[in-house]
Parts: sequence; structure tokens; C-alpha cells
Amino acid sequence: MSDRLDDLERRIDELRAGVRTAMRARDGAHARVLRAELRSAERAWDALVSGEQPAKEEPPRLVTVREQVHQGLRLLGAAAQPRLIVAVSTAFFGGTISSSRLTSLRRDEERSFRSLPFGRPYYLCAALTDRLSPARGLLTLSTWPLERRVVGPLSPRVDFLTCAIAVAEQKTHDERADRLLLRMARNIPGATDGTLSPPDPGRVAEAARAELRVHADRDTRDRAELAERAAAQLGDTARLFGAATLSTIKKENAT
Amino acid sequence: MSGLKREGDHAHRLEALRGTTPQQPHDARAIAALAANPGCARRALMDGAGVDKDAAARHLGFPAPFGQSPFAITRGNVFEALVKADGCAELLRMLRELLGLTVAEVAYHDVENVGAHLRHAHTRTLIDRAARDGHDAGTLYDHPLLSLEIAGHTAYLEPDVVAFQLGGRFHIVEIKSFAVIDGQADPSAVAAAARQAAVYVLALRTLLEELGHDPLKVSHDVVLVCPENFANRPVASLVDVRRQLAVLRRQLTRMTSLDRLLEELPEDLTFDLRPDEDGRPTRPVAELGDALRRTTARYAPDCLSTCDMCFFCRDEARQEGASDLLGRQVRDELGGVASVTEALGLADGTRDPAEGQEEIARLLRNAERLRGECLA
Amino acid sequence: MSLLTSLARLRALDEGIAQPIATVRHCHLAARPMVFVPLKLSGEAAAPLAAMLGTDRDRPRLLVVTQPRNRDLRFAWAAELAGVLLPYVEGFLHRTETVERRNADPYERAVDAPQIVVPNQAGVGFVRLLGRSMRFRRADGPWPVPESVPLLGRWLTYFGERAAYPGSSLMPAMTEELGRHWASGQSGLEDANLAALLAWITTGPSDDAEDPLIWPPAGPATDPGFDAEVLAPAMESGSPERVTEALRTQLEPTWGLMWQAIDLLAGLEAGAGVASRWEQDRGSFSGMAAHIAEGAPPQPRRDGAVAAAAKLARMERAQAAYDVQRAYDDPLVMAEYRLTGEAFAGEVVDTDPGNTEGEGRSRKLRPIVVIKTDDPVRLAPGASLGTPQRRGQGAELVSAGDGLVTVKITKGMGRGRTAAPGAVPEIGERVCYTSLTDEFQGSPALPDAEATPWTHGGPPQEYVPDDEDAQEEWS
Amino acid sequence: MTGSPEQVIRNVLADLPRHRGVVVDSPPGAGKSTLVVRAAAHIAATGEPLMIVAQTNEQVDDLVTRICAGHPRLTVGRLSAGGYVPPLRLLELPGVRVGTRVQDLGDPDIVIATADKWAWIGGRVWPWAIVDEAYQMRSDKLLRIAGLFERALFVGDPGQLDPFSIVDGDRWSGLSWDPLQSAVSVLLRHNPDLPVHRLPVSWRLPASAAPVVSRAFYPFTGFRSGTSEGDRRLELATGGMGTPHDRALEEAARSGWALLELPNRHTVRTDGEAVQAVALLAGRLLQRGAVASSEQGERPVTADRVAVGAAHRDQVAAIRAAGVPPEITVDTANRLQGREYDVTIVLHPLSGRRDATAFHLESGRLCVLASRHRHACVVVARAGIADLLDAHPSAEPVQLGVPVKFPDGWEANQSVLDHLSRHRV
Repeated sequence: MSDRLDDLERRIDELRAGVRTAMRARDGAHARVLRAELRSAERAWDALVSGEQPAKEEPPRLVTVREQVHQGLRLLGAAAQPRLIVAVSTAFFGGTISSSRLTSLRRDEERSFRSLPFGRPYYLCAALTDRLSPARGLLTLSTWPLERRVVGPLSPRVDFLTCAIAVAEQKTHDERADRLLLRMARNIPGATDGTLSPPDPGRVAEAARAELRVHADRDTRDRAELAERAAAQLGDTARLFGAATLSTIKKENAT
Repeated sequence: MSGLKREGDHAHRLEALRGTTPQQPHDARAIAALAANPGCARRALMDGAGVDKDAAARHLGFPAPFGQSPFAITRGNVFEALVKADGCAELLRMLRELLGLTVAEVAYHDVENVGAHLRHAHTRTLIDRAARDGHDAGTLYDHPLLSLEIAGHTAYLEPDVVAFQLGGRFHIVEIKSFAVIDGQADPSAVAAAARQAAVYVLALRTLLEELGHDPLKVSHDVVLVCPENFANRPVASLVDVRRQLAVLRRQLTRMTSLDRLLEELPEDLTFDLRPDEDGRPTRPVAELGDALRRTTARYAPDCLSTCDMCFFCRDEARQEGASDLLGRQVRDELGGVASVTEALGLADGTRDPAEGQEEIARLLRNAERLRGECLA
Repeated sequence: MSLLTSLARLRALDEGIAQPIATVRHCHLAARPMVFVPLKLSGEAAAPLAAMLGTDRDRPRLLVVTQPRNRDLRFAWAAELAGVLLPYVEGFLHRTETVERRNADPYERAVDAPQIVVPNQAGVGFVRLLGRSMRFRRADGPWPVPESVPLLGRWLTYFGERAAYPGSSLMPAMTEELGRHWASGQSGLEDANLAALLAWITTGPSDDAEDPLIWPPAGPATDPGFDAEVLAPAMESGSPERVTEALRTQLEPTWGLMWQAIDLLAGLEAGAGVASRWEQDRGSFSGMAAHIAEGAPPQPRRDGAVAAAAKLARMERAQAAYDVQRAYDDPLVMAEYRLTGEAFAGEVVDTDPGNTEGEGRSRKLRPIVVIKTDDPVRLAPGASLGTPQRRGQGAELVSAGDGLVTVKITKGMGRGRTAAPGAVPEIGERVCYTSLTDEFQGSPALPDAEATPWTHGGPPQEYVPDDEDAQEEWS
Repeated sequence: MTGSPEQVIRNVLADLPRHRGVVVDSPPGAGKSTLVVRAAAHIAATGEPLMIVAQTNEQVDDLVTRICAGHPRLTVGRLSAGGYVPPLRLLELPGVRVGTRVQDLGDPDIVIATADKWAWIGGRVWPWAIVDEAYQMRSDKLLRIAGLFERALFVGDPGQLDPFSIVDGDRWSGLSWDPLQSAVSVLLRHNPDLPVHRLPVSWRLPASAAPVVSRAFYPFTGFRSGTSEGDRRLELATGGMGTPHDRALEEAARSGWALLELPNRHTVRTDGEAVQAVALLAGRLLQRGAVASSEQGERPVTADRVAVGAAHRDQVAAIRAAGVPPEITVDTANRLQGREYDVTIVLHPLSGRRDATAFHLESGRLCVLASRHRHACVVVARAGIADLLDAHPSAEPVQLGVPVKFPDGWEANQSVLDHLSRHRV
């Protein structure tokens, strides 16, 4: 066996050198071929060393990704980025998702909606920009009123403060939740005592509300105006998943 | 009239130098790098003509020794996302702490919402509105797209964020993932960031000027955001880029005055790589090498960290036995003596000094005598 | 760098082999040096990836963080590192000698000290950052670490700081030390590549040294190609063995180079001043150990006003002494001063050993020596001179011109009416005189830190490491 | 530019009791010493003891002489180190006592010493201090003596050379108390509210030089000449022989500036031809019997009124060896700081260089060399400096938290060169 291992190691070294030489010469095609060979050699090496094929164990998944995101968004109560949703899910629901798995989620939802409109009790959908296009990297729930799903200039901040309040007001707080709250609180004036100790949730919520009051009027106005436009100009699908471009709006209006 | 004609010729000559190779677009980093070795005619011509130096060096068999680790790239992306997360919550905190931004100022515009093709126009509109409306304008502009004319070509530039409403002035925000530890960062990394940010400042000032606003509404202090100490937490510092701006202006002026260099070139000279349909260069390597060697390089060891052509030029310097190989300081110390054998010949007396070399010859002979005496 | 070194570089380039620029070794080489080759994760300030270290060239220890983004693994690595380095460092504390001091209590000085050798200047920088990232951690509280970690952090900080101290050999950077003794035929910038520099010194230049596939970089930065093609897939595979083996391939070549370089330096005889500088290193090391033993807090993040001024004064003093000692120890270094006219050497052609000045009781012996030299002397009459041949003596330049220099010996002649035998150079002896002298002038006292004046911000707040220091996130 | 010099001085004196520290920026020859003497007398008149700090023994002796000349009734104690031999002119002054210890001085109105000497003094606090040449004083020196006084007036020229060290001080960069920064920078970073005054008029630099130096080295603050065009004249008694050297001297006599340009060539630092040219110019200047007339009257330009300046010590040695009349001062920029002459001859720091280093480009170096003269400055340089500046790579590292220093050396060099090119011979 050790002969075999030596051979493999030699082969792996050669292949690695080959790949790196090819990469330095920016010869992508050749590098790809060599890389594939290299991976299989490496797998063989792993198998020999550990005596078995490394099978990555998937943790038992009780709740679907979709449902975990839903839970997270419901808790937050405002449009949020995948990173925050994942953090909330991990902190409060023992969630297991990683933000990379959320990238295709919105498209899947849209496909599902198009094939069977309103076939599900909720959809994970887009937040809408002032052009009524989908806002990059923000998720919302179809069950929310349009005002909550549109983003005016102040909305990102308002949503962040809303989320912070929601996190602060959770009853159960373990270490992970504390860390999440601290991270948010540090970006809200007056929410922490300036140290790294877990912040007082009441104080965080109070501080967030105080700042929220500064923005509330204008943001509410902006959102109402946007929501009105969205309701008037967008069809069902676009209202949930955003209008792709200006031309889409025209087309949808025409039909 | 003749000026116009010359300008046309000039552009035409540069096109010819590039040949069928696609124009290499300048990004902020490339523009900032123009100042790395302005005395190098080879580089000035390649940059001016928009030749892809990296591709040329590879084709010549001298690929540049630069590469970025995937770990560093990931780290950079993750950090930028963190700074911009949740409506730029971290950025707002820092601007409030560092520049006294008021709590009410939080309006966020993602310029990219309009789609890639409209980004530049939308940036113009938003910046125009901000400069005009003053206090009612937005605070943060994410993913803006600016432009700058470089030697007759438009370069598109993507600053990380433009912040407004800090004392009524625009600030360029530059997000970098090198660490600031106890208030200090790697000075060469900061310098590179400052040079890059200066390009954005200039582009934004140019835009304001075009729109009829005061270009000085763009601050020469840029906001540099980096991770603090060993954590991911961002920290902002103000960096004064006035010096970098002055250097940049000088270099851009030089770019438009390549005439002298162009005039010295043979009519038929071209750096064309003759790419095939897949973009692979087909020009015989020796031919390309010869073409490049007809321009004068000014190799210095610093090129090894700043120029794609460095290994090619180093090889050339080796073949010529140029004392440039040993660094600018050695070269300077040797006065006018450029070649290694010449210097050694003067040192051991096998070569008589030419006119004007008496001095360095005396010094070298003295040095040679001392070395001989001490090592005997 | 002087023209003398430039000439050596030109010669090296021409002959294809590095040229000596020193005739003796100017750094201390420990009997049992600790070679330390650390690697860090690209893109991070100080995330350790691996280190190869040890005092036995045949048995290096390899410590690896198989998943560098996992802070627990990083702290475990730090604890492992402490497990190797701390016993080595503390092993030197047991044997001490008592040193008497004027106007101060005697103190205990270690008879030998640790020497941690890293490949290059970037390695020293990384050690300093590692020290910074560890020394404030605590064994209790929310992010507890093994007790050895903050202790190691303080020692690494100390070694990293001491490396910047001119003439110290507690933490030499190998490329720097080699570069002080040999001139290669490449630029100083390229000399920072250990493999390349060693090739110049031993076999002649080789482009292999720049090929990371043949000679991986000596760290702490890894080759981006290796990161992309080997390390990243290995980490993704989740196999610690594979990561370990991958990193071993990057460290082993450098490990070999480091010992080769040590052998090269060991082949040179130590200069006369090396022992006294090492003695200072030992004193400094013992001071640091005592500091820790007394329970003093870790080094602050940055120097306060008074500490900075004090350190600057010490460093300037050390730099001046180091420059002078190297010139006195090594004729090839002295030659640089001869070239610029600040020193001259030659043969004694005339003497007046009995020359005196003054009358009666103030009559003093001031022997005159005339030297014939080929060196371009650029010293003014009255310049005070020293000589490597008779270090206790001081002299004064009387006149110089036409290749003849007249010198008057003014110090170190004793009280006798005639010169002691050998005190005055004989006709025909070769001598060297230089205006470079190591005359120590004590530096005036600084205020206590608590008495920092208003011009410098007033008394600083007393530094107490707080929870924030200890809990500082490690991303 | 605000106020007359007199008004500025009055403002400074009025500010003294109001602030713990007062800073006065003084461009070349703007009456810094006059201000120090005035302020000294002003403080002494209150009856409170005063200490004065200068940087070199020559500066101390010079101040002692000036104070005694202007205010003969003041008593002055001159503290010095053991090996110091006071010049005769000092010993002859009636109110002056020299000693190595404060106790030896009696109880004078004013005690004056170098910063190095003051650092060894302790156990007493003066209510007032004047720190002269404070921009050339390293902040660690100030740290050693700041405990000796309660209030201080800091006077100096921000445009000259910064203090330096033989060791690398990067570890302290960005700290507000960086020991390598000048005393004034550190003082102002900790006490940003202290008043900073500027002397607006150079009495030394003629009308031909003040605008050039002001534009290149003091671009934001600026200053003007105290004399107008035509107030200063330099005449050469004997005729020239039409050589480039003679023509350069004639151009300098006529316009206040001359650039003697040698053929473009990369040379060693001690460029024989350039060194020879400098020496020749110095010799010819004396031979031709230059006479300077100014508001101070008419006097011959004797050797002690002429200085030759260069960047490096080996250049200075080479110039000396090339046969400059021995009474003429030949020195590096560092050592010419604070000095004044009628005519200066300068070997341009960038002459014959292939690459400019930070050392060569340091604006303070050129500023010192170009601002020592009352009448004229002759610069010797090889052609090609413009190309060298043009080819200069800019990759200076940037330290966080360190204020950017202006003027930029490149810009300053460019500005001076631009002016010199109009006086090329």
C-alpha cells in the first residue's frame, strides 16, 4: 500500500506543479484538464490514507431552507439581507442554512409562482426599488403589505432599525443571539455602553426607536408613494418579484 | 490646424501600435499605476496605446509574477459586503463617529438598481441632483460608475461608495481588507489605496465640473475603511490625497504628450499581438520581442512589483549587462556608467576612462584597491 | 550602501557568484538556535497557517492550523507553539551571573540567551503581529485561551521589538544577516528572497529560486498559486492530513535553506564586538524575564511619549555603537570609511614617541606618528581619531597632505614620561585611523511617564488591560 | 497676508499671557531673532525669570550678543557644557555670566542655553521660556525640557529641514508624540487651540527672491519682501571676460538669480566639473569686487558675506578641495540653516543625478539653499533636472494619522526650477 501511496503522492505533486505552471501561463484549458486528474488522484489518496471514502455527513434537516428563511423574516418583520436572515435563524431557531444557499431561492420562488400563482401560503420574494425593480440582495415575504416591501432612500436604515428592535425583543437570548444583538447595537447611537459586554436589549430597542422617529415620517411618505405606484403599475408576478426593466412594466401594463 | 492634425496623427499612431489587439480598458488601479515608472518609454507607449501588457508579457514567455490568493479575494469580498450590509449600517456608524454625520442623514441609493447599462447616466443624474439640491439629497451612493478620459479613451471607474452630506461635500469611500492595527496600516498598502482613491476624486471632480458645479465640492480627504486589528470590525480613517491628485494630474498630462516618443519610432512599428478568434495571440514571439525592444525601457528592480513587463525587461537588462539590474541607487552611484563590464573595467584599470568618466574611474579604482587590500 | 558594496555587486554579477563584503561575522550565532519559519493565511493580518520550527535540523516540528478561519483551532495552534517556544526561551533563565553596576543594585544576567531565527524581515513583522494578537488574551473570561498563549504573546512581542534594535541577535532575519556579509549580483529587493540570495552565495544565480514550484516562498506569505490550486481544495476536502501535507511541502525547502544559511554564517569567525553586543542582548533578555516574573502588565499597544523617546535614544545609541564596532572589527567595513575619507590606513614612516606638550606638572606625553597612505583623507586638522589597532588610544590629526598624515596620540598614553613598549606604532607598522569613534555620552534623563509635560499631552492614563483587549475578536 | 510685522509682533506679545504656548512661524529672514529679543525684553520687564532655548552654541551666542546689544541693562546667564569655550565677544559683555551650572550664574533676568544643555538641568521651573528654531528641534528634546517652564513662545521656520534620526522611526509614526516629529508639530497636535502667528515680511530676501521662495515653499501662507525692487543692488567692480561663469555672476547681479547650466550628464555626486564651476564662481565673485548696496548702506561683498551650499558632505569636501577662498563658508544645507549672506552659490541637489531620492527632493533642503541670500543666488546644475523630475516615480508610502506635509518636494523643486530657467546662462 505504501508503494501505491508514494506513487500517488508523486503523481499528485506532478499534477499540482502542472496545474500551477498552466495557471501562471494563464492556460485555463490545460489547467482544467490537469485539475480534474489531480482531484481524482487526491480522492484516491484520501481513500488510501483514511481507508474509506470520505462521506460528508449532511446534518439531518428537519425544517426546509425555505421555511427557515420564512421564520427569520417573520421574526425580523422587515426586508433583510440573507446574511442577517441566516444569523437570526442560527441564533433563535437553531437554523443550519448558509447564505450561499439563499442565492437561488428567489428565482425558485418566482418559477413556482409563475407555474401556479398563489399556490402556496407564502412566497419569499423581492423588495422593490424606486424603479419597482427587485432590490439587490433583499428578501421579503409575500404576505407583507406593499409598503413594507418597497425601499425608498431611507428604508434600508429604517428596516435595519426595525430588525434590531425585533432581535432585541426576543425573549430567549443565548450567546449567539447576544453576539448578533451586539453587532447590530454597535451601529445604533446610544445602544451600547461602548464595551463588548452583551448589551441591554431594552436599551437597544429604545435607542433604535429613538433613531427611527427621526426617519419615520419621510420614509412612510416615500413608501406610500412607491407602494401606490407599484399597485397601479405592476401585475401580480412583478408586484412580488419586481419588474425587470422599464420595458417590462410597459408590457405588463399593456396586457 | 497643425495642432489638430498632430493630435489626429498621434491617436492614429497609438492605434497602429496596438494593432488588432483589443483596447485594454484602464481601471483605477491601472491609472494609478501610471506613476510607478514615468521615465519608462516602453511602458508609456504601451499604456498610451492601451496594449494589454499582461497578455504581451505572457505571450513573450515572461509572465508577470503577480497573483492573488483566493483567500485574499474572498476576504476582500466578505469584508466589503460586511461594511455595506444592512443599508451600510457599519459605514454610517463610522461616518457619524469620524465626520460627525448627523443621525438624520441615512438616505441610501444603490445606483446599480437601474441596471448596468444605465449606471453611468444614473450616477450623473444623482450626483447632479445632490450637488444642486444640497441638504435634500441622498447620503450614500452605492455602486456608482464614473468616467475619466485617458489618452483619448474613456475609462470607467467604480468607486466603492460615494458619500455626500459631510459638510456639504462629496467624499470617496474606499473599502480595503488590509488591517489597521493599533491605528497603523502597511504604508505601501495605504499609499496604493490613496492613489486609487485619487483617481475617483479626480473623476468625480471632472463630473461636477461638466455639470457646472464647483469641483471642489469633492473632498480631497477620502474615507478609508479597513478591518481593525485582528477582527472583522471595520474602522474608518481619513486620508488626504492631495499629493496623489497632483501626481495623477501630471501623469494624465504626460499621457497626452507622447508625441516626442512617437516621433522617434519607426513608421511600421506595432505591438500587435494578432489575436485569433479565441483571443489567443498569434504574432511570432521573436517578432513581438523585437518590436518592443525598439522602444527604450527603464528597468529598475521596483518594476518587479509594479509592471507586467518586468521579467521581459529584466531579461533584456541582463543581456545588456546593465547596472540597472542592481537598483536605482547603484545605478546613480556609478554616475554615467551604465554597463557592468565598463564599470569593472574602470575599476581594475583594464579600461581607460572616457571623457567625463575620470571621476568615477578614480573612485572605482580606489574602491577596487581597498577591496583587494582587505580581501588579500 | 556604499560604492564599495556596489562594486562588490557588480563583481558578483560579472562572476556569477556573490562577493564577500565582510571578513568577520557581525552577528552572534547561538549554539542552539531556534529556527522558526511561519506561514500566514493570505488576506488576513496575522492568521497563522503553519510553522516549522525547532533546534534540531533533522527533527523539525510542524504546526498547522488545518482550518485557519476557525478561531479555536488558531488558539490551539498558538498553545502548541507556546509548548515549543516557551520551554526553549525559559530554558535559558536558570543559569545566570551576577552583574555589578555603578549607582545601581547588582542584577542577574543569563549566561546565554535564546536566539530565534526567521527567514526574512517580513517574518519578524509577522512575529510582532502574532505577539500583538496574543498578549492581551486571558485565560479566564468570555474567550478563554490557555495560559501559555498570552505569555507567548509577550515574548514574541519582545523578540519582534528587539529585532529592530541595531546590533541585536536575539531574532535575526536570515536574508538580512546574509546580506550584511555577502553582496549578490541582484538588487536589494530581490535579496529578500532567501532561496535566490543563497543561490547567489553558494552556487550562482538561478531562476529556479523565483519559481514557487521549485522554491516555495520563505513566508510568511504563501504562493497565491499554491493557495488556489493546492491549499484551498485541501481545506475544502475537510481532510486535516491533506492540509498538513500540503503545507509541509511549502515549509520543508525553506527549513533546509535556513540551516544551510546558518552553516554559512558559522563558517565566518565572529567579530570582536559580537560578544559584547550579545552580552547586551543577554542583559535585555534577563530584564524582560524579570519584568514578566514581577507580574508587570503586557506591553502596551503603542509606546507612550516618554517610552518612545527613551527607546529612540537607546536605539540611536545602539546604532552608532554598532556602526563603529563593525568598522573597528572588520577592515572591509572600515574600507567604506577610507573610501569616503573619514578613515585612512597606511604604513608608519616616522615617529616621535617622546614628544611632549606643556611644561612642569602639566607636561604630557603626546607621541607623533607620521603615516604614508594612498587613501584620500578628508579630515581637518584637529579632528579626533581612534584606531582599531590600539582601541584604548585617542589621537588627533595634525596635518594631512601629499599622502602623508601626521597624527598626535592624545589619549591612552598613561602618566609615564616615556611611552610603554608597543604603545606607539613602530616605523613600518600598518595602522588605520578614523574619525569614527564610539564615545559614549550618557543621554539626559527623561521625565517619569506620570510627569509627561503638557506639550506632549500631559500624564497618560495608566494603562490597564481591560476586557476589551482580552475579548478583541479574532476573525 | 494680514497685518504689518509690527502688528504681528504686538499680537504675539499680547497673546503671551493669554496662552500656555504661542507659536510664531517665521519664513527665512523674517526677523525671528528680532522677535526673540523683543519678547525676551518684554518678559524680562515684567520681572519674571525667563529661559531661552536655542539649538546650537552659535545660535545661543548670537542671541546673547543681540540681547545685550539691544538691552544692555538686562543680565544674561549663558549655560554651557563643560568643553565649551565662549568666544571673546561674549566675555566682554558686561551683563553676561557664563557657567556650567545654574547656580554659577547668579540670578540673571535671562538664562540661555542649547536644548541639549537644558536637558541636564532640573530642580527649577521658569515661568517663561522662549524656544528658538523650534521646527528644527526634535520633539523628544522638547519632552526632556518642557518640565522646566510654565509657558513658552515657540519660534521657528516651518519651511526648513525637518529633524531626523539615524534609526528607522516608523514604529512611532501616527502617534501624536512621535519623537521624530518637530517640537512644534507635537506641541500643536496636543494643543490645537494654541495661537499660531506668522511673520509676514522677509527682511533678508530681496524683492527678486521673496516671491520665488514664498511660492515654492510657503504656498499656503506666503510672505513678502521688506524691500522693493531696486532697493538692493549688487555691482561688480571689474568687468567680466565673457566666460559663462562671469556671465552667470552678471546675471545674478542684475536679477538676483542665475542658473549656470552644465551639459546634461549623469555624474557621481562629487561631479568634478560642477564642483570646479562652483569654486570658480566663488573665486571670481571676490576677484570682481562685488559691492552690495541696500537699506543698510553700501559695502563690499567680502568672503565672510559669501556662502557655498551643497546637499552632501562629500560635495562640501570636494568644493573646499577645489580651491574656494578659505574665508568663504562652504557647508551642507543642514548646517546653513538660520544663516545669512549677501551672495550664495549653490550646487543643485539634483545636478547630475539619474534618479531623485526622497533626500534629494526634500523641500526643506532646497528651501535652505535658496533662501540664505540678501542679494543674489547662483545655482550650478547640470541640464536634465526637468526630465529627471518628469521621470520621477511616485510611490511614497502613506502613514495613517500623519498629516501630509506641504509643500511637496516635487512641486517645490519644479517651481524653483521653473524660475531658474529664466536666468539660465
